[in-house]
Amino acid sequence: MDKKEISYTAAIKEIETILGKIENQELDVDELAGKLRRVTELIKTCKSKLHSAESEVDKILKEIGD
Amino acid sequence: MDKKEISYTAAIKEIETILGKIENQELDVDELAGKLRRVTELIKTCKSKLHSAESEVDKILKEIGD
Amino acid sequence: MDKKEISYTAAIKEIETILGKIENQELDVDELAGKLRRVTELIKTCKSKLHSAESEVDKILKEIGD
Amino acid sequence: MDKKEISYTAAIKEIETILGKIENQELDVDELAGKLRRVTELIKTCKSKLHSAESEVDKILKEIGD
Amino acid sequence: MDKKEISYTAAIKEIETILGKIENQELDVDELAGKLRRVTELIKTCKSKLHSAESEVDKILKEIGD
Amino acid sequence: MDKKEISYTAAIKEIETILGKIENQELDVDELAGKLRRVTELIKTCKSKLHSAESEVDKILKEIGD
Amino acid sequence: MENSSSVSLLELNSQIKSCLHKGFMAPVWVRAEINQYNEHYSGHCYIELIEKGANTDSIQASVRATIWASAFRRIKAHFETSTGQCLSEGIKVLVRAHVDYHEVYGISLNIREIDPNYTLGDLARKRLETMRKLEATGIMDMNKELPFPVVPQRIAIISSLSAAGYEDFTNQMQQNKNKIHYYLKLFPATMQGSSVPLSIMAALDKVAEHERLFDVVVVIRGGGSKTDLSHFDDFDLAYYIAQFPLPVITGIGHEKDDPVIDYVAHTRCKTPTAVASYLLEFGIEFESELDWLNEKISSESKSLLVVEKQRLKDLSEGINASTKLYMEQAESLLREDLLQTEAATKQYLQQLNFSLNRLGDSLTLGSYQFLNRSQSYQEKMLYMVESAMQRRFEKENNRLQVLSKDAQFANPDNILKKGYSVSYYKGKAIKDPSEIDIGETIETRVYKGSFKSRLLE
Repeated sequence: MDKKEISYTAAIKEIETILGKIENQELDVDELAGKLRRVTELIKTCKSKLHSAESEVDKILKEIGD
Repeated sequence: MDKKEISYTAAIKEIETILGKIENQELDVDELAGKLRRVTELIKTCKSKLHSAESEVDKILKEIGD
Repeated sequence: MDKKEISYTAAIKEIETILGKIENQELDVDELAGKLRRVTELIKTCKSKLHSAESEVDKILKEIGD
Repeated sequence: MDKKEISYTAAIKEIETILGKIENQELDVDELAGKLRRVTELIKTCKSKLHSAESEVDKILKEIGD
Repeated sequence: MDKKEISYTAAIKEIETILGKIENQELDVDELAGKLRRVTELIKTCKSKLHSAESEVDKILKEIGD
Repeated sequence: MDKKEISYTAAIKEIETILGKIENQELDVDELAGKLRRVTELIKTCKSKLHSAESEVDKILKEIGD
Repeated sequence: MENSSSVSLLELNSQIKSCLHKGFMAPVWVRAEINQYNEHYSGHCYIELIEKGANTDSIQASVRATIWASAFRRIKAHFETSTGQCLSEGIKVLVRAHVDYHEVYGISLNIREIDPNYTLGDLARKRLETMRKLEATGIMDMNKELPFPVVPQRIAIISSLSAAGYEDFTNQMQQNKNKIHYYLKLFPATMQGSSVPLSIMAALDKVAEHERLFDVVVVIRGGGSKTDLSHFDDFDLAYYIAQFPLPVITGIGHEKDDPVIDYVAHTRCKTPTAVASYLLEFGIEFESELDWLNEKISSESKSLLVVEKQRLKDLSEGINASTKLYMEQAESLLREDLLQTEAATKQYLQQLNFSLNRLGDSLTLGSYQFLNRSQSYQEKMLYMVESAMQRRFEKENNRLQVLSKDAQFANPDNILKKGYSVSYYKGKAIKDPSEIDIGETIETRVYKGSFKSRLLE
C-alpha cells in the first residue's frame, strides 16, 4: 500500500492493531522487527501528514490574521 | 456554495459546527486543513457582510442625523 | 407601503417591533441594514406627521386661547 | 352633530373624554388635529350656552329684585 | 283654587329638588334659566297665597254658617 | 529440516515437547542423547533469532530516533 | 190584746228616734256621692246622697241630707275655694253629719262639715281614670300623628263669641305683623257648664263636614275655675278629639291648667293667645324660608355659572397644556426610538464582530490543539510499541534460559557422575543380560569415559 494513500486515521488504527498484537503475544519473534518497521513507516507517514497539515494550518491562520 | 448565497446566520452555524468537530478531535488530520479553509472562507464572508452592514448602517444613520 | 398610508401609531409600533428584534439580536446581519432603513423611513414619516399636526395644533390652540 | 343640539353637559363630557385621551397619549397623532378642532367647537358652544344662561339668569334675578 | 292644587309642601319640595340639583352641579347649564324661572314663580305663588285673601274661599266660609 | 526454516515459536514448542518427555521419563537412554542434542540445537537457533531480532529492532529504533 | 201587742205609728217612730239617737249620739263621717243637689232660696241646701256599686251604676244605698243655712254658707265657701269645684251633682264627698230622725220626714243626715280634701282626691282619681281609659283605647296619639300643614292658614275655631280669649285670638290672627292672610271661621259651642262636651262635639261634627276647607281646628277658652275646666276632662270629648281628622290645637284656661283634652290634641297651648302665637309662627317661618330659598337659588345659580366658567377655562387650559405635552412626548419618543435603534444596531454589530473574532480565536486554538494532540498520540503509540517489544524480548530471553537449564538437567552425564554406568551391546543399552551371549564384548560407559569388557558368564 502506498503510504500516500493510507489516511491518517487508518494509519493510527493500524499502529494500534499492531500494538495490540504485540501485547497479546500474537506475533512471532521473527515478525517483530518487520512489524516495527511497519509501525515506524506508519508513524513517519503520520508525522508527515501532521507536518503538512500544520504548515497549511499556519498558512491559513496567517491569512485569517491578516 | 457561493459565498454570497449563504446567510450570515447559516455561515456562523457552519463555522461553529466545524469548530466543534475540531475541538472534539472528530476530524481526520487530512481533513483539517480543508475544513479550516472552509471556515476561513466563511469568516471572510461574515466579515464582509458585517462590514457592508456596518458601512450601510453608518450611511443610514448619517442620513438621519442630517 | 406608502408612508402616507401608515398611521402614526402603527408606524411607532413597527419601529418598536424592529427595535426589539435588533435588541434581542434576532435579525440576520443581511437584514439589518434594510430594517434600519425601514426604521429611519418610519421615523421620518412620523416626524413629518408630527410637524404637520403641530402647526395645525398651534393654530387651533391659539383659537381656544382667545 | 349640530352644535345647537348637543347639551352643555354632553359637550363638557366629550371635551373631558378627548382631554383624557390626549393626556393618556391614547390618540393617534393623525387624529389629534381633528379632535382638537372638535374640542374648540365644543368649547365655543359651551361658552355661548354659558353666556346666554348668564344673561337670562341676570334678567330673572333682576325681575325678582324689583 | 283648591288648596290641594299647589300646596306649599309640593312647592317647597320642587324648589328644594331644583336647588339640590344646582348645588350638586347636576343641572345642565341649558336648563338653569328655565329652572330658575320655575323656582321664582313658585316662590311668587306661595307668597301671594300667603298674603292675599282668596275671595272664593271667604265666600264659601261665609256660607257654612248659614 | 534446515534450522533456518523452523520458526521461533515452533522451535520453542519442540523444545518444550522434548523436555516434557524427558521429565516424564518417556525417553529411552538410547534416544535421550539424540533428543538432547536436538534441544541444544533448537535453543541455539532460538537464541540466535532472538538476538538478531533484538539487534534489528535496536537498529530500527535508532533510525527513528535520528 | 191588740193594744198590748201593737204600738201606734207615732209610738214606733218615737221608739226608732230614741234608738237612733242612742245609737248615733255623736256625728259620723260618711262617704257618699251627691245624687241630687238643691240650694233652697231659704238658704238651706237639700241633698240626696247615694252610694253606687263598685263597678255598676246601680244605687246601693241612699239617704236624704240637709245643710242648714247657718252652716251652708261657710261649708260651701270653704269647699269651693279649697277644691276649685262647685258642690254639685256627681261629685263624691266626705261629710260629717248627725243622723236625724223625724217622725214625719223619716231619716236624714244633718251635714255639719264637708271635707274638701276627699273630693279633691276623688277629682284627681276621676281624671286619672279618664286618662287611663283613653290610654287603653290606644288613640291618645292619633291626632298628634296627623300631618301638620306647612302654614295652617284656614282655621276652624271652636269657642263661643262670649268666651274669654276668643276676641284676643281673632285680633291677634287678623292683625299679624307679617300680614299673612288667615281664614278664620267660628263654630260656636258652649264653653261653660256640663254641656261643654256635647256642644263641642257638635261643633266638631260641623267642622268635619267641611274638613277639606280647613287646615286645623282650634279649641279655645280663656280663664275659668277648676270646675269650669273639669268639663274638658270628659272622656267622650277627648275620645272624639283624638280621632278627629284635622289637627286640633287646644288653648284652654290659664297657664297652670291642663285639661284632659290637651293630652289628645295635636298641639296644646296654654291659652288662646298662645295658640295664636303658635299658629302665626308657621307663616313667619315659611315666609322666611321662602326668602331664604330665593336667596339661595340666586346665589347657587350664580355660583353654578361661575363654576362652569372656571371649568371651561380649566378645560381650555388643560387641552392646551396636555396637547403641548402630547406633542413633546411624541417628539421625544421618536427621538428616543431613533437613539435606541442606533445604539442597539451598533451594539449588535459590535457583538457580531466580537463573536466573529472569538470564533477565529477559537479556531486557531482548536486547530493547534488538534495538531498537538495528534502528535502526542502518535508519540505515545511509538513509545508503547517500543516498550511492548522490549518486554517481549525480555520474556523470550528468560524462557530460553529456563529451557537451557532444563535441558542441561536432563543430560545423563549427571547420573554417571554419581558412579552409575550404562553398558552397551551392539550400541544398545543392556537392560536384560540374557540377550547377550557369553564371551561377547560389551562397552560400559562411566562418567570419565568408557571401557570394553567380555562377558564371562
